[in-house]
Amino acid sequence: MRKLDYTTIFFAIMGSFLVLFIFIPIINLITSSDAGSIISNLQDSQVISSIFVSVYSALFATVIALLFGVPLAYILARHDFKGKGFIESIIDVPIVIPHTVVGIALLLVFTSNGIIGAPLSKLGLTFTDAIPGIVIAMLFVSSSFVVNSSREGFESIDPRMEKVARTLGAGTLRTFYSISLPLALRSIVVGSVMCWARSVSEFGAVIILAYYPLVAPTLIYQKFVNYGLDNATPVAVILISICLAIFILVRVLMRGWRTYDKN
Amino acid sequence: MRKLDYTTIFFAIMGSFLVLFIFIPIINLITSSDAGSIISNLQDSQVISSIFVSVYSALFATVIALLFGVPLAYILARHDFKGKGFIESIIDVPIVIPHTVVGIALLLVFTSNGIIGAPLSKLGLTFTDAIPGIVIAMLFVSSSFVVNSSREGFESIDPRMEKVARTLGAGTLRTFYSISLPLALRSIVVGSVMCWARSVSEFGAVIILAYYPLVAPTLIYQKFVNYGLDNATPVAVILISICLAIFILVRVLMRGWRTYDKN
Amino acid sequence: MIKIENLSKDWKKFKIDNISLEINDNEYFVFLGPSGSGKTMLLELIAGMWSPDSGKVYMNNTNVTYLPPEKRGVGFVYQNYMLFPHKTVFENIAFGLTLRKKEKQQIKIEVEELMNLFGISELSDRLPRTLSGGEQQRTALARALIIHPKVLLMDEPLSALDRKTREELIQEFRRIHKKFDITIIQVTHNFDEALQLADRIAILKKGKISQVGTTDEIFRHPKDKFVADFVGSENIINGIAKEGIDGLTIVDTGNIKIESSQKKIGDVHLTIRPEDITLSNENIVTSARNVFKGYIKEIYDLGTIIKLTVDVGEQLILVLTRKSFSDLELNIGKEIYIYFKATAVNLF
Amino acid sequence: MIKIENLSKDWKKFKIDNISLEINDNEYFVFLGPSGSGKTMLLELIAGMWSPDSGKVYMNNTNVTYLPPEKRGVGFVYQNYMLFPHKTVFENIAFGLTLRKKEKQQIKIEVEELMNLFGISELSDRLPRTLSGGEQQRTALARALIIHPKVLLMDEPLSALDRKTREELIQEFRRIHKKFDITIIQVTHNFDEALQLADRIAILKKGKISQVGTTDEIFRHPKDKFVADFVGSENIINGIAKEGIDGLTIVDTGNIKIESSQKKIGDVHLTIRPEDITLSNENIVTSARNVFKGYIKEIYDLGTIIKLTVDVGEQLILVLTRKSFSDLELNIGKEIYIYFKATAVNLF
Repeated sequence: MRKLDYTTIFFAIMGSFLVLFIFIPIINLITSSDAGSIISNLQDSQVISSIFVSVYSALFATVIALLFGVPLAYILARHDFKGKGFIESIIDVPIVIPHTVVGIALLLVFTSNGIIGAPLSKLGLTFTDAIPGIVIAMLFVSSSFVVNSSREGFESIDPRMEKVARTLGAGTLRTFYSISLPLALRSIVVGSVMCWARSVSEFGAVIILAYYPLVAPTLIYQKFVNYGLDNATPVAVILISICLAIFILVRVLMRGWRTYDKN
Repeated sequence: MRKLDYTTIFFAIMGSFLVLFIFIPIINLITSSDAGSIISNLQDSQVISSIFVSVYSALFATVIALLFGVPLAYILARHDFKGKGFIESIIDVPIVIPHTVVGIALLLVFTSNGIIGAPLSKLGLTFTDAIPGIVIAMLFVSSSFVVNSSREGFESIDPRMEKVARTLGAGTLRTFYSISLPLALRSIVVGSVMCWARSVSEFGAVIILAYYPLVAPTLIYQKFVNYGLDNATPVAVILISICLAIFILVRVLMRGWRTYDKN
Repeated sequence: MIKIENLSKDWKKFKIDNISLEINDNEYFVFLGPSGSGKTMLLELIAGMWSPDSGKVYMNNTNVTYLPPEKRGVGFVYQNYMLFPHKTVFENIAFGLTLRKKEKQQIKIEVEELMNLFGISELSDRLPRTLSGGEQQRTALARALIIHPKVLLMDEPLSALDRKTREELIQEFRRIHKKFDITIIQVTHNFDEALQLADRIAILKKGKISQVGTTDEIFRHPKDKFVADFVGSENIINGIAKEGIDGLTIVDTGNIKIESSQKKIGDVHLTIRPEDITLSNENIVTSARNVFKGYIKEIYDLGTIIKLTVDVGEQLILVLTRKSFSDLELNIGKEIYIYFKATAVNLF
Repeated sequence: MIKIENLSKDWKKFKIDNISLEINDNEYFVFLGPSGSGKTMLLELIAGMWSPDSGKVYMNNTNVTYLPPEKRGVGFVYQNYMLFPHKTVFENIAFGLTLRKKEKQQIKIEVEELMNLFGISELSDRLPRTLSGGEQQRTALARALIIHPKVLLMDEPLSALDRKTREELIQEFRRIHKKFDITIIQVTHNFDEALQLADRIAILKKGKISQVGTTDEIFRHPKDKFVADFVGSENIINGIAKEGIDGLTIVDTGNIKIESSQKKIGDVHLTIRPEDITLSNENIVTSARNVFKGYIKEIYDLGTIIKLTVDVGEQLILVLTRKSFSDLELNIGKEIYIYFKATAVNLF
């Protein structure tokens, strides 16, 4: 096609508005705080502990999502069954539920007299204002990333490759971990990182289940409400830097990941 | 393959934990409120107006996302250029930024003395504690749904089909709206609905830019903090019902949407 | 011996409809059919990759219908090779032995022996995506054969390859069949392939078997119009058959009368293979019962051979070599005579 | 007339490397090459779907190098039809006219005329996905022809079709070529197709043209080993050429001496088309300069024809019809004589 026709130029201009709309606030934020206030915040034990709670809880949520999500993804990729559409919907539905509604829904179930919270509280596991509460809030909003990305990974593997492995003497489980899992690993890792990042980003659901222990997004909100924008900004800069660093690291890693051409 | 081997059964059991973890809180929430309190909330003008603000602002954000996002998606689907990976990253990055950080970042730029807010405030457009603020918060977190889904739609159209249209006498723009757009419409609609739902669900970014006018998620939070769980639950039930209704409606519509087999 | 009894399976748009069949030990058996005829599913049913809706599969008189593929000891080769892309050629071939927990040294010996056999030793450490189609298919063959299966199943193993590699692999298949003391069942949509390789052929149509027989039986005596079309019988004519003299049948096509040595009465189709028709400039006397005068209507240059359409009342197609063609000085409109024997006329 | 001058384009793994070429008005021209030879890109460059890196394209002496496709007035037909899936057959064919803002009634008349021509009138209101491959390709042809292009470009238009439909469409192509007073440029990887359709053929290899010529020139006198391999010359032998008697060249292959009417000295390849070799049970006298005694080494039953490998010092392949094969009572190991003329020996 011609390289520069008017339609393409017009489309490019329209598109760049959206790109700038996202890009400018991020760059502006990162460059808005002076080094001094960032360093003093990095020495603030409340800031450090809130970031630690965020990172740690999100990691925990991701591990749980992997444990249950990868088998589910494999089932969805390989089997057709009645009610499959229903299960797919269930996995996707957290994206469209308002975050504070998620918090309310989880709180109702996981309080010490909720239908799941009650038996678990007898085992000494409490969710309100505790790390487990943060983890389940994160898990609820982010597990779909692991399931959907892993599923795409499994679906990109020709099932006939697994069938050949079977004829060579591998059982279902052996076929899964020696053929399917290694080939889908890249997609699973991508999904995990998105799951982790989405977990760190959650605020509405977490704040209802567990205002304390403070996660980083809650701390930023608290600082903003109590001391104003200037006070909240340095923490926001620190948190966005961590998120962007992870995001960029993953993109770079993924680009270098050895991909296998489909045969 | 054998229908019931142990691996499959084990995977299914693991997977169903995750499904139940999402399903139970939602069902529990929907069935937790009595009809009386829901009806009285539906007659509460504050509830109605907050839902209206949510729905209306989300719709507005979606229209803007479509206006700028669809051309961008088409460019990304059809052209290779330097910096393409960078632009793709920019579009995806809002997913991983914590919601309150988004709020801080947008507030810095869109206050009446921010780099974008200042010129616009002279035109009479204010963002803090106003509908425009809610809309940009929503747009920031949700526009990627429109871009990525539309792009997938365009990518599934064989470019050779557009090339044939060109040889028959259609210019680039004509080819776009008579061939590419109709064929990608399904994906664009799916992306729009996800964009709208994600907009409604946003809480952290909205609350920082505009606590008032109250959106529904903020109202739920306010009721929860001020009057407790029992008081917040009916509003949560109303909001989740709206979201689920839209979600189910779209799934049903999409299933009936006439799809064209790829040639 | 493989015995299939009333096998049925209906899944999405694929279907196997009550197939019964026996395949002998060490036979080279080919399923031939157009796409959508269910031939791949039939092969996968034999391998145990599906449960049939009904029916049974026996191998060596054992009912294996519900045995999973890993317990059947069959080798499988797909059209698109289906090599494990994250494993080297060596690891791909060794896979079956690794599962059997053989000693490393023993595995190395056996894999190298097979790589030698297929001339792929120097590819040992390469990943599949760096190989050509032919190299990949040789690796896939070696991978399937290393477990010494009694049965080798191949699903369109030549369709993704270019003409030259295809001909090389046809030689390999023949060699394997002799060397390995193995039953080979191959699926293809290409009749020429089947003709070059098969001991027996089964023609599949919409999940049912239309005809089973040796290549010659199917080639010369297609049982119905579908088979005749599929094996490329270009001269298919309708007519009414009556008893003739000398025990022959006379078919009246409306325009000409053709004699056949096969016995049939009433509405029939008849086929004559193009290469069974002789052409001459003069009306010479031969032993052929069918002689017609006509003219050349169309000439197709197919390179190695020339195809003619001759109008003798009915339009018949015949082929000759480029050499005969120029010796006879043929051109469009030229009057000629054609001859064919009554035994060359197949009725159905 | 289409004139291509020093055209080059390098994009991802595809490449066109300094191609110059002239295609005459009303010519049926075929680009023949293996996949990856850049033939589709060349066609798309002619259609204006790419900007070349360098070089020019002329149509009727006008430089169209930077004209967008919608201004070139060429028709394009792809292998996978590329019908607009959301439009009916009628709407697909009418598309070009609708763009030209013709009156509805006029469009209806023209579309129906073309649908009649291709025998697809009754499909008018159907969506493309409900059609067979042949029907889709006919629709695509009608869609391209309705704007009465001076040039029709076709990219592997027969590759996705089964044998029978392919032969039908070859007839259609011939008919269109005669009826529409049009230049057709077709791309294919299948030599038989080219042979049946082309006035001239260009052989492409890695973005360069290896040879251009009439079908006969390319078939009988391939210019190098690549072309010879590609057009299926199976008898390719190396040897040393010396001057012989009667103005002939003698090629010593090391095992036998072959005479050729072409003049060349030194290291050469020679090709002999299998159908140019005659076979006899006796040493009869003919005008053929090359006569060798040998034995039959291999027999391949290809259905319509039989292919033999004969060992006369060198191994030569020859073909004969099934009928000649049985008349001569041939079998493996049998001693026979082969003959071919010096003019049948191509040197390069």
